[in-house]
Amino acid sequence: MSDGALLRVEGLQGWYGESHVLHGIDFEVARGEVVTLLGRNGAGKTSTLLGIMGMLPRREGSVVFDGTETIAMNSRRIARHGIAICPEERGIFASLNVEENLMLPPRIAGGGLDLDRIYELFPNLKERRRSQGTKLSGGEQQMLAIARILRTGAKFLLLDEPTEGLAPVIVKHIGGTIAKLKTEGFTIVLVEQNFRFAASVADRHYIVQEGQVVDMIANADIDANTEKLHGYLGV
Amino acid sequence: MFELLGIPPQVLMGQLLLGLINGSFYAVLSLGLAVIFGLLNVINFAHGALYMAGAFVAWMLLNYLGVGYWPALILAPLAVGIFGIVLERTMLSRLYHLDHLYGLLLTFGLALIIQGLFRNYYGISGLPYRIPSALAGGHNLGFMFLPNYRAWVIVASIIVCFGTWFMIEKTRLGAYLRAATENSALVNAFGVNVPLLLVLTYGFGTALAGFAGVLAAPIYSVNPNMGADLIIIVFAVVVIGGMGSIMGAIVTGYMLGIIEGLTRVFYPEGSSVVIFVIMAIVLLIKPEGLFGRAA
Amino acid sequence: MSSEKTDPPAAGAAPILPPSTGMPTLHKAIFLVLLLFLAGLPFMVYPVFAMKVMCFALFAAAFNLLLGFGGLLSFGHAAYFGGASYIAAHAAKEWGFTPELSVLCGTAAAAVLGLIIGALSIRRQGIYFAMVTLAFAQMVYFFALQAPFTGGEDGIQSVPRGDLFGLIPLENNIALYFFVLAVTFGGILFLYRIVHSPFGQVLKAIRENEPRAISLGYNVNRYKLLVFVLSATFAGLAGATKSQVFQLASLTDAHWMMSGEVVLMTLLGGMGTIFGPPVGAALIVTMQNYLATFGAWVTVIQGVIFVIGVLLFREGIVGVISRWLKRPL
Amino acid sequence: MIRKLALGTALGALAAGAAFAAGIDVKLGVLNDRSGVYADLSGEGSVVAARMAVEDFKAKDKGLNVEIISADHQNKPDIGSGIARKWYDAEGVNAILDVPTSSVALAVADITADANGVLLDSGAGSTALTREQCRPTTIHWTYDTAALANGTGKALTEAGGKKWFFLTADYAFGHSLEENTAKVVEANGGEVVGTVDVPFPAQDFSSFLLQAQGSGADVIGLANAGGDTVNAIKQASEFGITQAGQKLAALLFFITDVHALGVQTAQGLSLTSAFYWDQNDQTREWSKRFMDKHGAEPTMVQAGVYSATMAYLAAVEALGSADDGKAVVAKMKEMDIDDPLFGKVKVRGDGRAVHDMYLYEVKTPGDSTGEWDLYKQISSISGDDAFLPMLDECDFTKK
Repeated sequence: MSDGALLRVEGLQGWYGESHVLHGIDFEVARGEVVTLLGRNGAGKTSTLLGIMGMLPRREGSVVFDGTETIAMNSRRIARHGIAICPEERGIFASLNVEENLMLPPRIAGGGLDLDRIYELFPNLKERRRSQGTKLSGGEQQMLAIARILRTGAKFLLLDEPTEGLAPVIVKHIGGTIAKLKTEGFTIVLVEQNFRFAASVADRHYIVQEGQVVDMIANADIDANTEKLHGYLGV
Repeated sequence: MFELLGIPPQVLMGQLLLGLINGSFYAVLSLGLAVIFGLLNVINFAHGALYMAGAFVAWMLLNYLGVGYWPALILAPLAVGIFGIVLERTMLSRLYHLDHLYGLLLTFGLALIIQGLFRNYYGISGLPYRIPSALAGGHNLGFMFLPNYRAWVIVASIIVCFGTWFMIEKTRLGAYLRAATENSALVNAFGVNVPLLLVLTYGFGTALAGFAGVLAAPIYSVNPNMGADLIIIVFAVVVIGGMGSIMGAIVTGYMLGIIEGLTRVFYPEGSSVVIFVIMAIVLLIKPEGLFGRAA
Repeated sequence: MSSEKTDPPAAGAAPILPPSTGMPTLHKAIFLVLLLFLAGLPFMVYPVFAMKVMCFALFAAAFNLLLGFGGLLSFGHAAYFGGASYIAAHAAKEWGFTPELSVLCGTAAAAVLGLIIGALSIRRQGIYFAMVTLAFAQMVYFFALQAPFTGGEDGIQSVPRGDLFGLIPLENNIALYFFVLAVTFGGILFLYRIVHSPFGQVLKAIRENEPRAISLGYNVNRYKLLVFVLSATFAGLAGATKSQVFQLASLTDAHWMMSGEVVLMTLLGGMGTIFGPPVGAALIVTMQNYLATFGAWVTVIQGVIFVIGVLLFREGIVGVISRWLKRPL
Repeated sequence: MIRKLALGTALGALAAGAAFAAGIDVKLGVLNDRSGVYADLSGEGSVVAARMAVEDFKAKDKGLNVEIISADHQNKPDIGSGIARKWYDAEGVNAILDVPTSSVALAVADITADANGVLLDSGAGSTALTREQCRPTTIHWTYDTAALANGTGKALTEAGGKKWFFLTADYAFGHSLEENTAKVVEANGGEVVGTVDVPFPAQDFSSFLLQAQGSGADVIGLANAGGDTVNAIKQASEFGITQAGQKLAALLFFITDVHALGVQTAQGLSLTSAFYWDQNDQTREWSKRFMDKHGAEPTMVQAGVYSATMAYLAAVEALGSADDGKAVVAKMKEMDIDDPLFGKVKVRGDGRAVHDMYLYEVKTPGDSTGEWDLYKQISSISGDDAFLPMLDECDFTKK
């Protein structure tokens, strides 16, 4: 697996100003995989995504994406290499309408979905294309946040808690979407609190504690490790 | 025929129109200030000095190169905008991660330098700049004589304000700007060149100041101090409209021009302070400004 | 626009002293050396110049109480400085008050003005607070321009220096100098006490985390108002004293450029430090004094210093020294 | 202190020694606006004029060691009085020259009286310098608001401009200029139909001009100065006010202002001045030398600095010392002065230098043959008609 890794993170450290949040994250993701980062609040999951994306004010270590070391790059260049993020709390822009939000991230590679295809996948968005982005329901906003990075042509997606605060039926829909993306060849790193949801979509799970990866559990082994997982997550 | 507080309606009409003309300058200047503040979070205290520089560049184009008013209307803002870009790249961009205050102080220092240099080389009494011949003369509107040039000022400012509004609210580039105003880190992480947006925005904002300067050159004395006191008035306009609100800056600019104009009729001595009285009232009642989103 | 961004900056690198009853030895030593130096100063330099420096030092220190320790950027402090200078000049000239009473009168006026403006302004934050204070200061300026007793453009001129306590004539520059020294040095010491009192600690807590201070049960607005009034009062004391030194109250003192100048002095010296603002004031006043012969170049030179200061020495002179020494100054 | 004293004594001894060998030490301070609105009409040009006076007086040959220093008072009374005080107290200045801006001049006049120096004011306009605040050490050389009113105000009223409307800069100088002119207008059978107080400084005068236009006045009196006047005239022309028959009276107007406006806009304006470079051979010769050094024609203020300095040096030479300011001024009041630029000048007991004033009109573009060929003389006004009569309590020659 390690030779085919699309992303390899080694010894990633990160800081917000004075506070040291990542203390050496190590993990890797193979092409076509869906991987989750699990952990308690404040363990450093979101910071890890931001670290990969180059959005932390300061980071050290190694983040190799598709054979390229990106640790010295800024987030704009990293994005141009084919990584797209769907941030925590979705990052929908209030001053843009739905379509403007959709069109915002520039295309960085061929093969992105075009607008018609996106509206086909998410018909709600088409109906409300002229509405202000933040006037949508939470579920619609989440769809919008995922949809807009599908347009860019990036094949590697970072999704930060896409199910947070959403109704079960919508969570299910999102699960379906992720599964579909996987079949279309997308590679996805998912930060999740919702362990059940994670188990339904992911191939492997990394456990993050206090800014470090402390364990990895393959989805196939998950039933055997329920106790351990509960211990990590404090369920 | 009725009279309002002893002022005949014709006179009032005339004064309203004059207020609108002054408001045109406020609108263009405060628009530039608001655009810059919106995206860069910088209170551009050099705005008045750049307005002055715009007028001077127009004068220099005419006197050194023989370039007339119409080309200067494009070239002078361009020159001022490029100067702004240099300032942004070399200095301002180092301050974005800091508090507003530092941007304000830096640009205040820059304003002193720019004004001081022009004062040293061109003296203080001002330089003549003629109204372009196509706009000389005027029309009698019945209630007042409206010089053609003043009419042009209104038209030009409305075109520029509307154009800027359209660009920001209705175009792709404008969507980048609005999004970057809300969350520039995320926009950058989508692969949009935010630093480039910032520098272009500053360049554009300063070019607007330069444009206002060229507009002003034929009617006001072109002198190094012409922007010095204007800056705090224009800044007050931006605050009243709502910091960073494009529409707020434009509408408030015209509106305050008119209010100031009326004050000049009823209480001329007070016309220099009326804007601040309004600013105090607005901030105490509606702190985010008339058109601002609540923070 | 997020709320952190609109808050005035925290006090740079210089940490605040822990609350203590006594003054640390270093500060005691500095104050003592300073006092000795100032006592000898009028025999070395031109006394009126030295007095001007001291008045601005107190002004900057008063402003710093609000900005550096209260975290509130006022852009209208000229109102108290200039307002007090007018009242003090008027009291001395028209009512024949003795110098100390005139100064007291001006200071009291500044306190009242500070109370009114402060009560209206402190509910606003960041840049909005700065703009409200600017707006009120513009109104004070307008009043100074229009009111019959202020003499408009001429200001109040030929203010008699009078006899201190009705006894000691201040006509002599040296006598006046020691009066000014007592007032300004005393003022700065008093400000120092305020900063290092329990009140100063609460201010620090508010500046660093206002919501937490509220949750701890502090009436934040009352503290803010109090620090605002104190700052205005001492700014007034400085302005009133200046009017006695120059025998003049003029529009310059109330103009918005004066509000800008005091921000500059404070930042140049080191915001949130004890000794920084007076150092900044001394530097700016000296610069204006010695550069006066350069004519129009003064503004250029001043601008360059601004720019360099903002780009390279944001902590201010004393802030940088304090970091080197790893001791708060 | 001891060191300083010792140094001072040593220097004093040195200076005294030098004085015996080479004559009298005189230190002149040119205090004016070098960066603000009056920088062009006074500023460096006044320093140039003072230096020319020292040269032309042949001070060195007559045993006078004259040193000239200068500073910027920024039009602020506190800055100006600070500098003046320092000059007298710490730098041994004997006389202060120029001092435009009335508020600063009045402050400096007081300090000068206290220090027993001499104030040779050329730049300021306030009549208070020789009236309400007259001092035995003040000489007011070039012009004052009354003279301007008596020149422009009287001429225009007599020429049929009976109804006046004033645009007054809303500060002391503007009000005093308005008041003086209004008196002259009324004394000559005119009336004031309205005034508007314009905040100072202002850029846009259109609103006020419109009020003036609506008032039906024959003459719009501009009781302001510098950039304000320039802007007001520029805009009056734009709004067709002068074309419609109303006359503008720029009550205080300098050649640098006319130059800034250009004859196209300024043509036909009446103005009062004590000096114009193209008046006679002597003024032309002097102005040419001035032009070579300074790059612009001299204003009446700069010419006044020259001529006041000449008279001052003559008085110092006659007295043999510059130390007692009061005595030097008294001496100047005794002298009969025949000045190359101002002609016959008499310094009155109150310190008012009385000389002829002139009424000019700005030439039309057709008449103007060069960049600085700007004025046409209409009449001359004798000094006694131009300036206010002396107040008894201000006649220091009687005391």
